[in-house]
Amino acid sequence: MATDAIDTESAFTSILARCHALSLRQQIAGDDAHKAIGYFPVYFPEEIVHAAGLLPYALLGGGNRVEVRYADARIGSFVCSICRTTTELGLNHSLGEMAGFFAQPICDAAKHMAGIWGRNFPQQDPQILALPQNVSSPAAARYVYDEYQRLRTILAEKVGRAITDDEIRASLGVYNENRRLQRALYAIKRDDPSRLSTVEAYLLIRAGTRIRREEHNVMLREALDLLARRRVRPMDKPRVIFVGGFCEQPPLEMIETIEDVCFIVDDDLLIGQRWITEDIPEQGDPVWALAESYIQRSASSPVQYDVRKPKEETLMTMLREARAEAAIISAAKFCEPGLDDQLALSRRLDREHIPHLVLEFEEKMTSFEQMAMQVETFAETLLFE
Amino acid sequence: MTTADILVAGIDIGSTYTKAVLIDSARAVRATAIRRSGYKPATAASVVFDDLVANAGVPPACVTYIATTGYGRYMVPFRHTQITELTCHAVATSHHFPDVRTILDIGGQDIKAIRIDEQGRVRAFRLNDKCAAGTGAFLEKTARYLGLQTSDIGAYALRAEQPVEISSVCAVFAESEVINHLASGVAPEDIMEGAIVALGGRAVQLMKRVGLEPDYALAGGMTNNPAMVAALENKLGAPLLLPPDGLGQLNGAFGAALLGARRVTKLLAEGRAIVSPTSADETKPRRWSTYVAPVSAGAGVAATA
Amino acid sequence: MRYVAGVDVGSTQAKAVVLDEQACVVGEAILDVEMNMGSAAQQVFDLVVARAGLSSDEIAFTVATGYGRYRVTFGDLQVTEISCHARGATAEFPNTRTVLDIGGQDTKAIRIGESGEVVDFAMNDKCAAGTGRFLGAASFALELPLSELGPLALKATAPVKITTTCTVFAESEIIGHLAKGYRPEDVLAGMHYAIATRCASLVRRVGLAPEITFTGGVSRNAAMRPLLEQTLDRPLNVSAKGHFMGAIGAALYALDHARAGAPRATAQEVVS
Amino acid sequence: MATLATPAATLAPDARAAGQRLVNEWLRNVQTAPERGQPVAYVFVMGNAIEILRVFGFELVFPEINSLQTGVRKAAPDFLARAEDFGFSPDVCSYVKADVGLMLNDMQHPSGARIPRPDIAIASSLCNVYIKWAEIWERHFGASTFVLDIPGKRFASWRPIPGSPQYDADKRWVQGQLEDLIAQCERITGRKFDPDKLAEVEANVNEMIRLWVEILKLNQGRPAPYNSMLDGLTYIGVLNAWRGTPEGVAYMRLLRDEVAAKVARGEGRVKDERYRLIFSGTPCYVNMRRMVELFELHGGVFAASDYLTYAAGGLDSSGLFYDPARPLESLAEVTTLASQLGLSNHFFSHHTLAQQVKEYNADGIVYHGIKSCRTVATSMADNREYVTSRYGLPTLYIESDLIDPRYWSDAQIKNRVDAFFEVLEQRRLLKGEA
Ligand SMILES: Nc1ncnc2c1ncn2[C@@H]1O[C@H](COP(=O)(O)OP(=O)(O)O)[C@@H](O)[C@H]1O
Ligand SMILES: Nc1ncnc2c1ncn2[C@@H]1O[C@H](COP(=O)(O)OP(=O)(O)O)[C@@H](O)[C@H]1O
Ligand code: SF4
Ligand code: SF4
Ligand code: SF4
Repeated sequence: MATDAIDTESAFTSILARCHALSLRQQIAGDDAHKAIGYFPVYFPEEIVHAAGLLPYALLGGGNRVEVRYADARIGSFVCSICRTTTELGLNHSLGEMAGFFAQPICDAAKHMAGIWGRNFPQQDPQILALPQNVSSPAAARYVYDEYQRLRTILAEKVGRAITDDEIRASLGVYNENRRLQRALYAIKRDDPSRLSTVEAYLLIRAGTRIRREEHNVMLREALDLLARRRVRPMDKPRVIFVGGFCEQPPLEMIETIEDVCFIVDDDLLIGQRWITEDIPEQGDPVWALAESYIQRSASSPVQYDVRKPKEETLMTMLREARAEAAIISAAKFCEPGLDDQLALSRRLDREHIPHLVLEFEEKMTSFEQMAMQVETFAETLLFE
Repeated sequence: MTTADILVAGIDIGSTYTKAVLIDSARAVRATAIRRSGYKPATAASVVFDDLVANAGVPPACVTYIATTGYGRYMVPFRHTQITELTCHAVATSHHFPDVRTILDIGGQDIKAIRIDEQGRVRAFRLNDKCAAGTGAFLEKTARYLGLQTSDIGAYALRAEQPVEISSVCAVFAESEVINHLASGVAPEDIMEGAIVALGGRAVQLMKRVGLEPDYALAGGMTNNPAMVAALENKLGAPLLLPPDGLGQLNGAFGAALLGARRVTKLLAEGRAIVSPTSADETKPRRWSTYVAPVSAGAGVAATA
Repeated sequence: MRYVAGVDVGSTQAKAVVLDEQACVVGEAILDVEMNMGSAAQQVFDLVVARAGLSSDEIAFTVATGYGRYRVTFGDLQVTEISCHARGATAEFPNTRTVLDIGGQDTKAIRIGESGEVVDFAMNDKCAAGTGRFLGAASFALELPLSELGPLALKATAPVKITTTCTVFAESEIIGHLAKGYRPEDVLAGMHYAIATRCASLVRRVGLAPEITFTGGVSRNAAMRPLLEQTLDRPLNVSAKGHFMGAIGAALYALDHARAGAPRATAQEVVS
Repeated sequence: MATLATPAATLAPDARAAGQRLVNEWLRNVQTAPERGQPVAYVFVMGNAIEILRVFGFELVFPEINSLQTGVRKAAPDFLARAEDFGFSPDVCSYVKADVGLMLNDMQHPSGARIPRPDIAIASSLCNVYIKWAEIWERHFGASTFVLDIPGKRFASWRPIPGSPQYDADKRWVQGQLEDLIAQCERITGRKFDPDKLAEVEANVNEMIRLWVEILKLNQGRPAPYNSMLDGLTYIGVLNAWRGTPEGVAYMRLLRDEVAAKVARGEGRVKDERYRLIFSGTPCYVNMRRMVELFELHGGVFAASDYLTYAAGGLDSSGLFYDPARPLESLAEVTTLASQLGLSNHFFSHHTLAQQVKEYNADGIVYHGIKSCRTVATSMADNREYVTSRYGLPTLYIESDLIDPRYWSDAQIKNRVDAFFEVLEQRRLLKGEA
């Protein structure tokens, strides 16, 4: 019994250790290099790349482990960290051999990434994949469809063969399952937060950006199975949600600092890995199904304009469904869309008298004393309630 | 023992000064102590604690509970609990002034603006970044350049007739500015006052970020600096409340003591034992952020043991 | 004409040299900028002229440079430190393609073209982090003269990681490390390393092209050169006159003008 | 627009006076719009479908111009402070913050004008901040905003090829949205859409483009008759406010004649033009005169600037004209092409800049990195690195802000500008010129 618990724990830990190694790897594993299609957040249709037999490679910056030596000379001092470290990874040859690069017009800095890549790594044939900001327009679905078809053609040229509907349908299936498994992780985080910490969930999901989805599905199934048997000592911490991690990712230290004193029962971390919120229909024209999913079942974020999804309402729903008593409203430094929403959201929470903490982070930050003080104070105020 | 003679100590280990306050169950201050923090926070804390009990004339054993705060709050092994200075300032200030909504604490190495509610709960707060241009260090540097003691700054600057503007955003460049002013014959007190006004301006900016809501209070060492108080009131166009009985710089420590006392009352009421939480620290979950994969195969497993 | 002068009025120190017609240095002087830049400039000028055994009317042309160049009322022309350091550096090391000037308050990286012309430059002049002042703080904290910092740092065996970038807080961090029992040389080495990394990134900003010449007052620091060579992994030229490079460059410009027979500026021209 | 002025040229002695008059006229029209029952539209300079709004008689408010005017009128620090005290981060675009300051000032603009609330606001995707800005209006005014998503360039060497599936998709998308917009305008104004009126407006725009392109070309000669970063800015102000109107055409004609006359007289903006420069990026409106002065002191003139392209809606981008015979369709085409050939160049401008250097036989490029504006400035340094190393062009990179004086440091900028001219001088000497 006791030994069983230890085995479960150690088995789970070794999975996380692998995820940890995968998440922090800056260099693309040798054999994958030429197959990797790098893409900048958020709403990228990985399925099409997967169907082409290529490796969709989410560019998530270099975190606080990459030393920025060249990028500072190429990017304005007032630009977010993920653009900076991603450029650094390019310039220091960690991403030298990718077979493609796509940025999306989620913000003005991201559009420039296509320019930077084009000037420095033309052989990767960097592109902007259009992403309509006028999501609720009747013409939008058709337009996304056309743009996805363009992507399909570009990839077909890369692999030298057509990408069939059946291949894409198969990929939809793989990704539908992957998202189901991710939702299961989040359900545990929400219903039994002592069982699965946010850092653990984060590592499990982030690992998926570095391996094939089939492999990731196996890993997640195994992890979920172990989690069900995991021995937990229930803890008593305030339940909060965390928003602001939709593009640039906060350092692990930051998530841990928060989790020392709170349960993060829902968040928008790595939302680009799970932006499609329900299963995509696997019958009919798969590209249409994918395009239609962006319009009909995509997660809201500060970089998507959709009159049907007012940001404040989305937040209130998130709070309600997560049964959270408070919110941490963060934004990446110099992230205009994030900062604009941060204010709107915190003002709304002020009006609703919902306790919240406004945090600004930088992916490359390394000192967390001040942040710890802020988070502890926040937790202390919640304990006063 | 009866709750009558329960003594609670609050220790604020700040970047510049370490401060301690001893209160009894009537929340009355029994003794205080203060020293420069130096570079060994733990030592500073225990020395100040010894001063404290000595000043109070009680044996250390009579102190039931010890709450620490300030940037060195975790560095005190003999504490029972640690609380952040923001919470402590909030509690202490609203203990004195229930109507205060915005608190400013100008420390040696940072500035904090805190908005609190009627129950003395922290509602919002902002801290300045680690740039000396916006901290007490800026004044001390200028003072040192003018050959002044920190404690003389206030009285000295009050003599200023027309303070000069210090426009540099960098404390180092500001020094060259100071030099030039001296060269062009500006009176030192006018320069000192200029520095105070500059810092005061930055501080009020920070207060605005948390929503400038009266009443206002000042806490921390700057309460010893009448010129800064005047400059701030001038910028705010409103009075600035200062903790009474010389508790200004001790505000954080006092708040820690108050919260410690609350905790003790609660524990005793629930008939629970008073244990030091430091033992609980071991139960912290694994830090994946600092995880280094062991070289041997089966890595993670080994790591868990 | 007989002689020309170059005066470099920096934020920390005023430097001056006098050259003869063969561009040989016949006098050099350096003063701390105590109070007034203008007067410091005048003093260092008088001093250098005296050292050269001349009288000021024997100076055919004077070029002023440095942070306080517009305060030099007796100068005939002002030229920026960038051009002057480039000129001085290429005069001594003709193949120089990159100049790194670390001064008291700011750091400059200058890229130089085939024919010694300035192609590009970058400066950090908004924040005094990673400048000579950083070392100034160290010398204050350790109560050591500037000239002894470098040699001591070279004795380090286990450099301490300095986390503060702010020059003001540097001092307290040093003392803090010493209090924790770290050896002075290791703390110092940490400081030097912090500066070297900052300056290296500035150099990369203009594109790291050999040869690199290291100028400015900090080039006198014995430890900075090896550290920079290590971080940039390139050898560095350092002149014995490194601290005077700005002044020498200015004087060389003065020589051009004197040779071209340019008229000395009248007072109002200088002011405008 | 009932109360329109009689064509400017007939009354005004010179373009400056005419421009001044038209700007005041425009401001008056905007202010009196509510009492005259005229609908008001907020639009941005990049990708704004003004042509359609004209058809429905909207008065146009340019929030960007309001914001830059707070800078010009030295009111920016106050307005920015209001927004930051309200909670906006110092890192948010200062145009947005100045506009928030205006809202917090009960729409009372330092120009004296009281800016009316929008009946519709159009935000194109050419700057994503436009969209975030529009969201702020939605919250503040409850105004109906229309996000016009205009697909830009996909990569540097990418050219839209009419007839290609890609081009048709982009065009179809834009046209679909324009039809959507028209429906909304009909709802708001209660008027029916009139294609003939659109054709009329387009004809006017065509004429303005023709003249504008001519005016830009006239600065290719030596000496340059005007400074793009000073005179140029006043030109585009009028161009935007009166786009598609007879007054606009008249003004441009007057301006063209004047500039042409200057060229004929061999009259330059600076007495002794020594250096011709290309300015890349947005101006620093708080210190525009000072900045230009720093360059003109050395005989440097800004012969051209990509800003004039961006701020003029990309209309000068080679040979774009409406076909009034099929007004709506060609509106969709030109809107798409203007964004793809002109406006989305922010991200890929290295070739275009090098091209401009040739056309205007310039001596170098000055990049002005704007802390506020990631749209223009994010990769400027990389762009500059490319241009410097590939084309061996002298370039200068300076950083400040559009209207936030806190980011202007005169000594530091002067130091850089002086050094830059010393660089240009040295190159001259080496080339044996001068
Ligand atoms: N007697 C005094 N007169 C004037 N200023 C003082 C005095 N004592 C302290 N200060 C100012 O208060 C600042 C910090 O005091 P304190 O709040 O104790 O800082 P911390 O909590 O960071 O240690 C010092 O930097 C100094 O500028
Ligand atoms: N003898 C010395 N040994 C080592 N470093 C020195 C020495 N003298 C000056 N320095 C360094 O040089 C700096 C001043 O350099 P300088 O080029 O004169 O700066 P500036 O031109 O801004 O005045 C000082 O801050 C100091 O760090
Ligand atoms: S972090 Fe914000 S600003 Fe940076 S790329 Fe992502 S969305 Fe754009
Ligand atoms: S600007 Fe000056 S005071 Fe601020 S961090 Fe830099 S050196 Fe320190
Ligand atoms: S980011 Fe740039 S383009 Fe966009 S609104 Fe601000 S200033 Fe204008």
